[in-house]
Amino acid sequence: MSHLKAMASRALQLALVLWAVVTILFLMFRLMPGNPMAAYIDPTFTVEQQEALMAQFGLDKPLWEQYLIYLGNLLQGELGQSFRYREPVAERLMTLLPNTLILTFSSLIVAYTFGILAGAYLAWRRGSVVENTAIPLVLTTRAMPEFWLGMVLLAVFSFWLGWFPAGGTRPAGASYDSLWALYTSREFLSYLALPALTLAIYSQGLPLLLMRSNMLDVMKEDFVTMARIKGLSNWSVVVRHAARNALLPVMTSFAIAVGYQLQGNVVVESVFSWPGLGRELVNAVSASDYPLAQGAFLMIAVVVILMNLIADLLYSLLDPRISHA
Amino acid sequence: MLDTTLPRPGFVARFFRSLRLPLNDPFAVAGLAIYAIFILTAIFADAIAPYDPTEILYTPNYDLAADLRPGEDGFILGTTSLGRDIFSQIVYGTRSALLIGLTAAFMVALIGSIVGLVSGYFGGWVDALLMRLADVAFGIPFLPFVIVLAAFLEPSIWNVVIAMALVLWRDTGRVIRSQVLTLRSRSYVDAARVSGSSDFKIILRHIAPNILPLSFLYGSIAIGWAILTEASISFLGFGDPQSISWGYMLQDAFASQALAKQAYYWFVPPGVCIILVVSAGFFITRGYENLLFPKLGR
Amino acid sequence: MTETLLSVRDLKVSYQVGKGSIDAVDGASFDVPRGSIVGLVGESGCGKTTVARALTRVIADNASITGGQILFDGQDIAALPEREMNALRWRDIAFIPQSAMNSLDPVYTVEYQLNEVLRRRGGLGRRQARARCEELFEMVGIEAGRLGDYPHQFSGGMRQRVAIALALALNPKLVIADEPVTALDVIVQRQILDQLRELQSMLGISVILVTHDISVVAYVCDRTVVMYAGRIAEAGPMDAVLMEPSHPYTMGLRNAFPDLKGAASGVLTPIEGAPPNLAFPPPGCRFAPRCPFAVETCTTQQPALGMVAPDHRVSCHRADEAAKLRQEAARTETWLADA
Amino acid sequence: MIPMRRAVVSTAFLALLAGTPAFAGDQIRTIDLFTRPQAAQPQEFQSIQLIAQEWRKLGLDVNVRVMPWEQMSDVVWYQRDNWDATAWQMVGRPERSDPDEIVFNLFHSTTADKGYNFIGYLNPEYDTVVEAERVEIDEAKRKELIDKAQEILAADQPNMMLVHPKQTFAFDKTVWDPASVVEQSGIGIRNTWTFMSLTPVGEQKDIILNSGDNVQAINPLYISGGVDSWVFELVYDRLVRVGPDGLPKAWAAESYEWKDDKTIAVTLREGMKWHDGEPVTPEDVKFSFETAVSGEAPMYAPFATNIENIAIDGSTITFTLKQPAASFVTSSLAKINLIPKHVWEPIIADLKTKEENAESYQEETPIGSGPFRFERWLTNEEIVLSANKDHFNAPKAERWILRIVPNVEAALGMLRSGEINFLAEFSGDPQVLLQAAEQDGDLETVSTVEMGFRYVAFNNRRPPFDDPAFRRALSSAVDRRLIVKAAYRGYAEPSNSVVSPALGFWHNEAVVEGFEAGHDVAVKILEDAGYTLEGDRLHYPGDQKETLAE
Repeated sequence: MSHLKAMASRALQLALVLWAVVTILFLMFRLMPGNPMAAYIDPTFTVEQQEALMAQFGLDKPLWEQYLIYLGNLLQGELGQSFRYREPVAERLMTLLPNTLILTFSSLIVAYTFGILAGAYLAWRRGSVVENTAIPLVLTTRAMPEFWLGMVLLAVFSFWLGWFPAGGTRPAGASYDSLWALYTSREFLSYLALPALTLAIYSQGLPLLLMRSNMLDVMKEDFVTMARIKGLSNWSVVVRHAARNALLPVMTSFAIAVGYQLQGNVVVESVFSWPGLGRELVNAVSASDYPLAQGAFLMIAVVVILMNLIADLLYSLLDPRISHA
Repeated sequence: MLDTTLPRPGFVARFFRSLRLPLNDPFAVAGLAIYAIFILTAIFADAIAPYDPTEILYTPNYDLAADLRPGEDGFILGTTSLGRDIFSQIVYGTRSALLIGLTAAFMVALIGSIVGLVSGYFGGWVDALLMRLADVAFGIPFLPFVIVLAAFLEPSIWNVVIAMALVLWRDTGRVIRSQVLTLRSRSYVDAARVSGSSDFKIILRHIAPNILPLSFLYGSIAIGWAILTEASISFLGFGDPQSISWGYMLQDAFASQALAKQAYYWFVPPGVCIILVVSAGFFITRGYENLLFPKLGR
Repeated sequence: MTETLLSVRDLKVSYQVGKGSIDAVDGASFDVPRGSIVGLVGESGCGKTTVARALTRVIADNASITGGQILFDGQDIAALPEREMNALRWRDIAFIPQSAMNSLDPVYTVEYQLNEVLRRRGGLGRRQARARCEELFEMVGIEAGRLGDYPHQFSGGMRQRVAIALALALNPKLVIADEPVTALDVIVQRQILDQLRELQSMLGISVILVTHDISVVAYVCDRTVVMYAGRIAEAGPMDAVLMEPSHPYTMGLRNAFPDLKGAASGVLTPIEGAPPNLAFPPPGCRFAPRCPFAVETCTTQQPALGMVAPDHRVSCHRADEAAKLRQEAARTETWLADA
Repeated sequence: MIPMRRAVVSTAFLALLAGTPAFAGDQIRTIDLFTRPQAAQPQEFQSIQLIAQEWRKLGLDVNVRVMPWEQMSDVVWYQRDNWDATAWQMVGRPERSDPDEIVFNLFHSTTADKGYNFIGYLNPEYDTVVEAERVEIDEAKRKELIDKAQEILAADQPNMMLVHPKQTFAFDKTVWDPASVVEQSGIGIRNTWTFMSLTPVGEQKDIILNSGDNVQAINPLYISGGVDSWVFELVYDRLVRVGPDGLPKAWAAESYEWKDDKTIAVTLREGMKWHDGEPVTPEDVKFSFETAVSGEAPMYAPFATNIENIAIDGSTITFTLKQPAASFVTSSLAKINLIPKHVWEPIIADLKTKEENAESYQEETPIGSGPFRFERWLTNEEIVLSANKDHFNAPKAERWILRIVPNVEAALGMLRSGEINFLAEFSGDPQVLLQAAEQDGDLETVSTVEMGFRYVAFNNRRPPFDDPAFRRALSSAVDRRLIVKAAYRGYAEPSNSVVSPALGFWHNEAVVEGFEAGHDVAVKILEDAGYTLEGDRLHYPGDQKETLAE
């Protein structure tokens, strides 16, 4: 079973990468100059109080010991305690993760649906005026700073037209039985609209350009010509054969885009007061809350690495040449 | 395609020829023209900008020249809430944008090319090691990395460049490695090796010139990345407050409620400048792609 | 109902290249009688594939049929509106591509692709389609159990059989096979050709077999059409054309290929030189620059496609000297000397 | 990268110094001046730019170093010998309505090592004055001492006082009756009193307000962020609250009375209940004060350490102090949150066995006795409190909902669209707010001079800042009206005293009135003190050497 063996080696590689990222992260946060808790030790503290506080966070031990403890805790899913909020980092981040994921996925689904359709359309209209104006336009959307776009959308659709609320995930004081109830409520959609749109406008470019160039490649394949010779309808030729094949790499890019998008969220969540992982990272870094920043960073990194793996898996799953080897 | 047998012209000419600028693609030419304009602006910023971008300005009646609309009291694009000249900031912003963009691009292209060259040419454990390093770099979320770095180091526009040099060589490195792998198996490389050329010489004379366009392609993508990243970082408050960049201007504008003041003249021009420079990079990239991978066609 | 199923008359196909155009097929005429296999033979780039594709009217984006007629069952399909032409495709004219690997869609099972044709084009129900799939697979000698497999799971020969099955799915009148065996090794080539021949005679269909390999023609064809540089050089019954070629190019081709039957022997002699650039075709006979027998008229005047024997046409100024030229052409020096 | 402006030297100054003797002191080194980034603190940043510009005109080489708060506080607090001058601020809090905390802690020599006197100001005369002020119960006499302290500071200029900013808040007057809004002196309209008295005029009965910062903890034993205090001041009661006028007002205490200068008797209000229905007892009060010094709540410890003994007699609680303390009512009785003993006793006992202290403890549902009860807390999004209808001062509103809105532009937009109806934090330009209110018509804004203040702290330990004349010169180099106008857009009061005009009773107007500023004033002071200009750089007087050259 070379299949299994390949998966095993992939998993091992993944574990190694994860370990390396974790180690870099640890060193990054511990080797920076100054007392990591400087911002949290109240000036009125006695030396003993300061030492007690350092001990509480395990900062009094030698570096290598801290590292081992850190690794050990990680294996048990522990991310330590936040300096600022004085609560377990993992717990705090887990409450924010769903918000970030729903924003990421909804925006990417919109972006990919649009990007795939528009990309296929542009490939079909190759060389037309539509294509010649659309391509630079698409490139321009990728050149926009996301926060700028977000602010402009906020000004237009929220401040000026008043169509959407200006921030948050729900009306003030509204309570829902569960996250699921919130996410499926109509109000939530209106709160989600602007941040998701901002991210979608930025991220539709990748699937669009990818789909287009794949389509152009696939359209030159023999089986597409054959489909025509078979007298199949245009729809069958373009959609069933050309688009279906062009879609493969686009779908795998989806997984990778999830990783990239999580990073874009850092900015957009701040613009739209979205209680997510990205904003938390920014807050934690600016407040020198190292355990929290480290945890948020790690969580994003894990998603990125996992998504790289899922991209591989997805490809082998969607391409029968690999799945039916 | 390969000019290995040509007599040696001047280094500069050789360099530019091996860059193979995509001059037949109209968009790429537009991109290069935009670059040219901004580069000239950056060079002659002192002559173009009427004020120092950080200078606090006053009106003729000795009031702070704050929130003036374009044209008022002779300020072309008006002034900021703290009484700085917006036009001068735009002009000087060009400098930091290009400085960040070009150095980041250079670093990314240089490191990526060296990694790709070494990895692809020598193979073996060097290759394995470098490619695992690339895997690790791929596992590091870039923007969070920049934020953390910017928070630890003193705020500076170079943080973005450092972060890019540390992380973003990964894409360039991988692509160039695979290019080197195909080049290495070409007959003229074998010929050079048989004729006793040293590895260093083979890399320098036969392989490097052929990957230069690829490096340049990834470099021009990196320019955009760097400028956008710097803007995001500034917006989040981790930027360098000492040097005027477009990202800093936008941050300043939003922090001063430019939207509520409807000060379009304040937050639109820096955004447009960023879009122009970054998409210029993309246009050039596209020109390259058509040149290097003509099968994509259009 | 006439004896001729397909009659191509003065067909012209041009490619738009940059600002100019190239006539890849420049006045090709030939017939395909019912129930026969016609070999369309020539070097690569001679326009034979373009002719084959023109018959389906699915040609490259920058190509167009600029003249002539394609009389299929008495109807000029070159002038047919696209919708009616599309109705004709596969039901009457099917196609076997050169490489079944690339022409089968890699992401669908073979059955899906058969079904697509059977149900969408043939109007069969699900059950009927399944039965027909099994029948077709039996015909080409593959177990029905492999219907659910993906193209890449078959060997090259099997894939080609699948392509044949696919072509026969709707009982077409004409099957165009474009280099159907080129990519296969010799033993498999034989099996496929045998099968093609067998099915053809069993079903009574006509086949146009496009190939660069004259020995393939010799192996299975009833008639031969030899093309050179976008024109017909010689056409007639296979034995007549190959045993007694009247065009120097056909003579040269014979020398250049091993015989599939194993009959011919001796040294293989290639024809020196390369086909002309069709953007600037030579004014006279297009083979003249490479022809060891070329005389002055050959370089100035285009030869007409004339009859040398009943049902045997050739386009050569020296056609009447054919017997003599054949003897000279058999000697290797003839071809070398001229180079 | 930093465009250095050439120091511009007034011709008058040059002429004056034309005949300086050749044996002048060393050139004064480059002075580092810290400020936080423009993004975080636009007014501070702008003030510092203005100040640097003026100081350069005096012949100083000034290097403005911009750094985030964490970095700045790290250097200023922990490396007390390593900086020259920095922008700094003290914020207004109700407990600071008594000047003692500021006047004593910021300048007394005992706090110079590790405490709030991070500038290292040492003046025995000043020490005596503020020591006397602490224990003086007689208000008139105490006022004299406080005035004296302000005068000494004005003469010494240990800091360069800049302004008392004005806080501007806004609310939707179609939702809340403007008459029910309470302006607390030195604090503004965002205060507990307002939240209790806001009266709805229509259907909307929820107070929806914004904060740019996240809530860190709702913990009665942990002084965390400023926003957190908005929440726990509503959930928890205190014996005394600082009233809208800045003076202490009996609250959970029915009344309080000084028995002698070390003994105060407090009578607990009858019929109070915790949010879980249990009655509030004197034992709970005693427990609350004891917990502060239990070692588990280090941040509250300073406010209760002066208590020697707490005795209970019926509903009367008698506090005996170790030393007389004039500010005890404001800084202790009005500071310590009342917490239920039945909830906290087991928690504290458990915490005693662990390394963590009560600061790390977050109750699932915080239980207090205050006018609002805790309902729900959504991380980084909102906190919902509901009115405690059983409270002796029950709020008129139904719920109090705090929305976390990090984007200032969005906060203003939300106020205009009705997503929030009380703008409780606005770090932006007050004029924008006023304009918006004008356009909108539904909004009302209120600006209040803050009790807190902004200043430039001089490191009194380091030459040349150890010289009062030098400090005076630098301080008077900039006209405060310029700062008010150019940095605060008019939304601030010029300052020369750490006691804000908001504390009308304690504020010494004379030190502000008598303060002269301007370039020429500064030049004169420097010249009189013997500082000289060589070329365009300022030199030490006499033969003083630069000991800290980099």
